[in-house]
Amino acid sequence: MSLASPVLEAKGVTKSFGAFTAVRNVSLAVYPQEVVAIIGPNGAGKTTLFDLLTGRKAPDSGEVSLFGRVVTHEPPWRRVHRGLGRSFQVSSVFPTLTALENVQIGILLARKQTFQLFGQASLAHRAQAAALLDQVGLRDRMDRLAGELSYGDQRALELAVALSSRPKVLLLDEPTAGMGGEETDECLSRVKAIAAAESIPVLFIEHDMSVVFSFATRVIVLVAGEVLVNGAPAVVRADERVREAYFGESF
Amino acid sequence: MRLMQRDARKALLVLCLGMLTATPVAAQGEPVVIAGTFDLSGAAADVGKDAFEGAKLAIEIVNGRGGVLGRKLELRHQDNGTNPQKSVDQATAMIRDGAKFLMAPQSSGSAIAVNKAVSGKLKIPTCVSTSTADDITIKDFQPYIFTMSANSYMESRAIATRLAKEPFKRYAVISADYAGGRSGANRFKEFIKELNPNAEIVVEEYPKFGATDYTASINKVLAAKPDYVWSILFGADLITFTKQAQAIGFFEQVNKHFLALYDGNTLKALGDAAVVGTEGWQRVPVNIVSKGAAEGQAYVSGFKAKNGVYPSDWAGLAYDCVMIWAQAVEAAKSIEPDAVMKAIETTEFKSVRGPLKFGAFDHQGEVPVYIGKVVQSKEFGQPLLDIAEIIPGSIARPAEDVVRKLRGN
Amino acid sequence: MDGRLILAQVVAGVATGALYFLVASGLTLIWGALGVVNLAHGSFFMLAAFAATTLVHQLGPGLGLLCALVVVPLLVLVFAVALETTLFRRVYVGGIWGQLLLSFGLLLVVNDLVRTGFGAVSRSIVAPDFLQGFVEIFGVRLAKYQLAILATTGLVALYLWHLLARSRTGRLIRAAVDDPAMLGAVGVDVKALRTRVMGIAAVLAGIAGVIAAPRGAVNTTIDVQIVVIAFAVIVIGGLGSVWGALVAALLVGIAEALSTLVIDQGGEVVIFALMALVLFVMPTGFQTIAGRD
Amino acid sequence: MEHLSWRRALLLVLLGLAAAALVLVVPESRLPAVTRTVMLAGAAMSLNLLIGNAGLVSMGHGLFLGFGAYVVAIGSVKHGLSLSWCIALAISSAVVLAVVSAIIALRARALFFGLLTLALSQVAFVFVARNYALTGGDDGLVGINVPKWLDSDLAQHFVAVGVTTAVCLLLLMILASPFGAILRALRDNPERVASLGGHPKHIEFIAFVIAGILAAIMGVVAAITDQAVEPTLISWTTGATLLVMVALGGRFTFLGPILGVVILETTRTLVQTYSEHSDLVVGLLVMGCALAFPEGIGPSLQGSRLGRWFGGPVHMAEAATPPSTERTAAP
Repeated sequence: MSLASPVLEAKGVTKSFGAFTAVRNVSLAVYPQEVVAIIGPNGAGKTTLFDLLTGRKAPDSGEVSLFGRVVTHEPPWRRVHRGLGRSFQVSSVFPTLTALENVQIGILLARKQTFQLFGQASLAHRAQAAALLDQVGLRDRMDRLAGELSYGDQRALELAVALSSRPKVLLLDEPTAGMGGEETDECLSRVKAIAAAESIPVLFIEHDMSVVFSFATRVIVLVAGEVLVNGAPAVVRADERVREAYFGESF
Repeated sequence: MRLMQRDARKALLVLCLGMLTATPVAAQGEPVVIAGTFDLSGAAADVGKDAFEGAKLAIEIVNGRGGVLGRKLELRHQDNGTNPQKSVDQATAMIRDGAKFLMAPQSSGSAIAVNKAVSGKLKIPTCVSTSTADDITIKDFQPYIFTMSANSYMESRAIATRLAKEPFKRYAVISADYAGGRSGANRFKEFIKELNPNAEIVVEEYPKFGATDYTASINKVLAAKPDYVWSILFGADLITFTKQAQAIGFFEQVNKHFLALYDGNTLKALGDAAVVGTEGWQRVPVNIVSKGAAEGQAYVSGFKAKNGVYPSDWAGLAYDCVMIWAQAVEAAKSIEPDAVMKAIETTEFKSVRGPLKFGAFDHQGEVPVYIGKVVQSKEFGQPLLDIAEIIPGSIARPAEDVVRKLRGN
Repeated sequence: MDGRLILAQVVAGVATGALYFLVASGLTLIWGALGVVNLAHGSFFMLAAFAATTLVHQLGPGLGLLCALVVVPLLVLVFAVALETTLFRRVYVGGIWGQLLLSFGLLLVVNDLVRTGFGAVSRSIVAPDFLQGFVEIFGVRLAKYQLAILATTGLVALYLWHLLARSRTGRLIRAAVDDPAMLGAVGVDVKALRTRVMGIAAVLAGIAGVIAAPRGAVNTTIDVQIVVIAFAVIVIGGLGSVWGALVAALLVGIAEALSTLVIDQGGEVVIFALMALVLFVMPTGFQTIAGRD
Repeated sequence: MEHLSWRRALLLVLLGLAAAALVLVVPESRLPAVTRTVMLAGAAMSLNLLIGNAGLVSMGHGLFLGFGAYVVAIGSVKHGLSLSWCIALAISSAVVLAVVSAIIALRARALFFGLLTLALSQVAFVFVARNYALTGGDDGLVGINVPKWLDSDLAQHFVAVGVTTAVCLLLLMILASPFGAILRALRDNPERVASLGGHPKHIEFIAFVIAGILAAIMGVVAAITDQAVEPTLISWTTGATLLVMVALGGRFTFLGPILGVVILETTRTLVQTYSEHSDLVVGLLVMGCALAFPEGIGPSLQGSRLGRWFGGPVHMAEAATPPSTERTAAP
C-alpha cells in the first residue's frame, strides 16, 4: 500500500433526518500511520459521521470507501471483516458476560465463527483474548462480569473488544468521555501504544482539547455538519474561524 | 414433585387393590366402577356438565334398585377440559384402574379419539352419548362401542324424509364450520336430492363456530330467496343467529320455513326470543319422554326432583348410556366386556325414549329423531318443540349394506 | 354481486367493528401509554356481559339494559381498579414477563369463576322493544339494535376524544404514548395514571360487554375470543393509537363481513391474515411509537 | 456463556434416565400423562432457545409442534406411509416451514414479532381446522400406525424421554458453542454484535430455524405417543401455554422450561382428576408465581443445590439482573 492511498475515505457524504441535515457534503480521508481527531461542538454531526463511516447509517448522497473499495451501502458487519473496528460513545459491552467472554465474542465474530454450532465458546481463543485484556490492563479482572466493572475499566474493555477483530483502522467515539484526568492519560497512552505497536491508523472523536492536541497528528473541525478546517494540530489551533466558531473566548 | 409421588403411590395402591379385587370371589359386593371423562370445562362445558348430571342420576337410580348383579355402581369421573388427548389419557388411566364401562367424552373430536385409542384397544364397553359423528359407528367402528344419539346420517335422513313430502324446492343450508356440521350438511344435500328430485340447494353458508355476527350469512341466505332454510345451528350459534335474524325480519321473509337443532337448553336460553313456528329436531324432548314410557317418566321426574330443573337432551342421552349398559349386564349376567357387547347386539332395551335396539353390525342405537315446531309452553314455562313427527331409528338408520359400502368392504 | 347485499354487509361489519373498537381502544391505551400488557382485558367484557344478562333477567329488557349500561361499567371499573392496585402494580417493575404471567392467570381464574357462578350454558337476553326490528334504508334492512350499538359507540368515541384532547389525564396519556420515559422524569404520578387508564380501559370494555349482550349468546368463550381480536386490531392500528384502533377495528369488522361473500367459511382467518400482512409490510403496525417496543 | 462439560452432559443423561425410571414409580395408567409432559418439556426447551437465549418472544411455537405432528398423522392415516417415511417427511418439510416463517416473522420487532408469530400460527390453525378432507378438521386424525415395538406405553415413554434428552443435550451443545455465545450476546446488545462483524438478522434466523425444527421433532414425538392429532396443537393456545411454562420455570435458567412444564402440567392433570376447576387452580398458581417470581422459579433456585441441578453454572448475576430491555429482533 503506498503512502498516498487512504485507508478510509469519505467523499461528499450528506445525511439528513427530515428537514435537519446532520452531515453536509463532508469529505475526509485517513492515511496509514495517522491519528486523526474529529472535534466540534455538540450537535455538529460527529457521531452521525461515524455512523456513516461504519455503516450503521447510509448516507443520502456521497461515497465511503475502505482500503480503496467503495462500501457506501455495506452494513457494519461486512466492514468489520474488511478491517474496520469501532468503539461506542456510550459504553457498549455485553454486561452479563465476563470481560474475557466479551473479548472472546469479538474474536469469534471477527473470525466468522458465528454459525459454528459445535465446540466450546468458553474455551475458544482464550490466550488471544487474555493477551488483549493484558494490553488494556484488565488481565487481573478478566473473570469479572463486564456489567460490574468500573466505568474506566468498561471503557478499557470496550477498547479491547474493538481490537479483537485485529482492525486495520480503528474508529473511537470519545474514548475518554467521562474519565478522570488520570484515567484519561492512562487510556490515551494505551491507545497510542497499541496504535504504534500494530501501526493502526486511528480516527477518533474527542471533546478534550488537551487530548486532541497531545495525541492527534491531524485535526478535523466539524461545525453544523460541515468541515470547517482540516489540518495539522498547530494549523487548526491557529485558525481564526475555529477560534470563533468553536473555541470561543476561553481558548 | 412430592405431590406427584404421593399421588403416584396412592394410585399404585389403588392398582394393587384393583388386582386383588379382580378375582371373582373378591368381586362379590365390591362396587362396579364406571369411568367417565367429561367435558366439564373448556369449549363443551355446557354439554359435559349436563351429561355428567344425567349419568349421576342414572347411577343413583340403578343403585336404588340394588345395582347390577347385586353390585352397586360407582361413577369415577375426570374433567378433560374438552381436550381429546386428555380424554384419551384419562379414560386409559381409569380403565387400567379397574373401570368396567366407559362414558365417552361429549365433543366429537374427543369421542372419536377415545373410540379408536381407548375403547377398541383396551376392549372396554364404551357409550357415546352426544356425538353424532358418523365415523364412530361406520368407518372407525370397533365392537366395544355403542351410541345413544342418532348419528349425523340418521338425523339428516330423518329430516330429509320429512321435508321431501313438502313442496319446497329451493333449499338454503347453514351450518357452523366444523367437521360434524359439514358432514351433516353434505348428507342432507345428498338425501334431499335423492328423496325429492326437484329440490335444489340455492345457497350454502358456513359461518365460523361461535361467530358473533351472522348478518352477513342472513343477508346472503335472504338474497338467494330459498323456500326452506335447513340449518344445523345449535347452542350459542343458534341463539346469536336467531336474534340477529329476527331483528331484520328473516323469519317472516322465509315464512318461518327454518329448521335447526333446538335442544332444551337452547330453547330455555332463548326464552321469549324463540321464534314460534320455526321447526327443529331434538334428541330427548322432555315434553315427550315425560309422558311416554315409564323409564322416561321416571327419568324426568327423578331429574326434576334432584336438580330442581327439567333435564336437557344431553342429560337424557348420558342417562340412557348408563341404563342400557346396566340392562345389558343384567341380560348377559356378566360384566365381562364381550358378554356385555353381545347383549347390546341381541337385547331389546327399555330406554327413556321407549324400546331400543342396536344394530349388530354397527352398534348404532336405533333411536328416533323428533321433529316439531317451536311453541311457548305454559306447562314447562319455556319454549319447547311441539313434536309433529317421530321418525323411528329403524327408518332413518343406514342399512347394513350401506354401512359396509361406506366402510369400504 | 348485489350492491345492496354489499352495503348491508358493510353496515354489519361496521357495527361489529364498533364493538371491537371499544375493547381494543382500552387495550391500546394501557399498552401504548403505560406499557402494560393485559391478556385478561377480555374478562372485563365477559363479566359485563354476564352482569347485563342478570340485570335484564331481573328487571326486564328495557329497565334492565338501561340499569346495566349505568351500573355494570362502574362495577367493572371498581373491579379493574382493585386488580390494578392490589396485583398489577406489583409486577410492573419486572417488565412484561410478570404482566404476561399475572394476566394469563387472571384470565383462567375469572373464566373458571364465571363458569361456576353463571353456569356453562349460554345465556341470552332480548333487546328492549323499541330496539327490536329493523329500519329499511335504500332497500337495505338494518337492525335497529345494530344502529343502537353504532350510536352508543359513537357517543363513547366522542367522549374518549374529548377525554384525550381536553382533560389533564388525556394530555398525560398522549404524552406517555409519545415519550414513555418522560412521565416519571417530569414528576407525574405514574402510579395514579396507570390506575386511571386501567379503569378507563375497563369501563370501555364493560360498555362493550353490556351492549354486546342482547345481540348474541353470552357464554364463557367470549373473553378469549374478543381479546384475541382486540390484539389483532391494535397491532393493525398501531400501538397506543386510539384512532388507529378505530380505523383498524372498522377495517377488521368490514373485512370479516365482506369476506363471507367470497369464501364459504368463517371470517377469523381474514383477521389473522390481515394482521400477518400488516406486520409483514409494516413491522410496527400502521403507526409507530418511538421507544415503545 | 453456557459451558459444556462432561459433568453437565452426564447430569442431563441422568435426568433423562430418572424420567425414564418414572415408569417404576408411576402406575401404568398414569404413564401417558407423564409421557405427554416429557414431550411438552422438549417443546418448551426448544422454545426457550428463542425466548431466553435469543430474546425472541415467540407466541406461535405451536405452529411447529403441530406441524410435525400433522405431517406424521396425514402421512400415516391418510396415505398409509410407514412411520420412518412420515418422520423423514415431517422433519424435512419442517425445515422449509421454519425458513419461510422465519423470513416472515423476523421482519417485526419485539412484541410485534410475538404477535406476528401468533398470527402465523392462527392462520395455519384455521387452515388445518377447516380442511376436513386433508386434516380431519376440528375432529383431528386418529389412528397413526406405529411399528409393533413402539405400540406400548412403555416404549412410547422411553422414546419421548430419549428424544427430549437428546434435544436438551443438543441445545446445551448449541448454547455452549460459538453460535450460542453470540446468540446470548445478541440478546444483550445487537448493535455491538453488528459492529463486531455479526449479522443480527442472520443469527436470529438460524436460531428461529433450529427452534422450529426441534419443535417439529417434538411434534413427531407427540404424534407417535398420542397416535392422534387435533388442531389445537397448532393454535395460539399451545404457543401461549408453552410461553407461560417457559416464563414460569425461568427463561434464563437452562432447565427452567422443564421446571415450568412439570409444575403446570402436573398441577393441571392432578386437579382435573378430582375437580373441574383446574383453570382456577392453575390460574391462581400462575398469578402467585407472577407476584413471587416474576422472572420465573428457576432463577430463585440458583445457588441452592437444587438450583445447580437445574441451572448449571449460569452466572448468578445473570439470573439476578436480566437485561432491562426486552428485545425480540434486531433492527
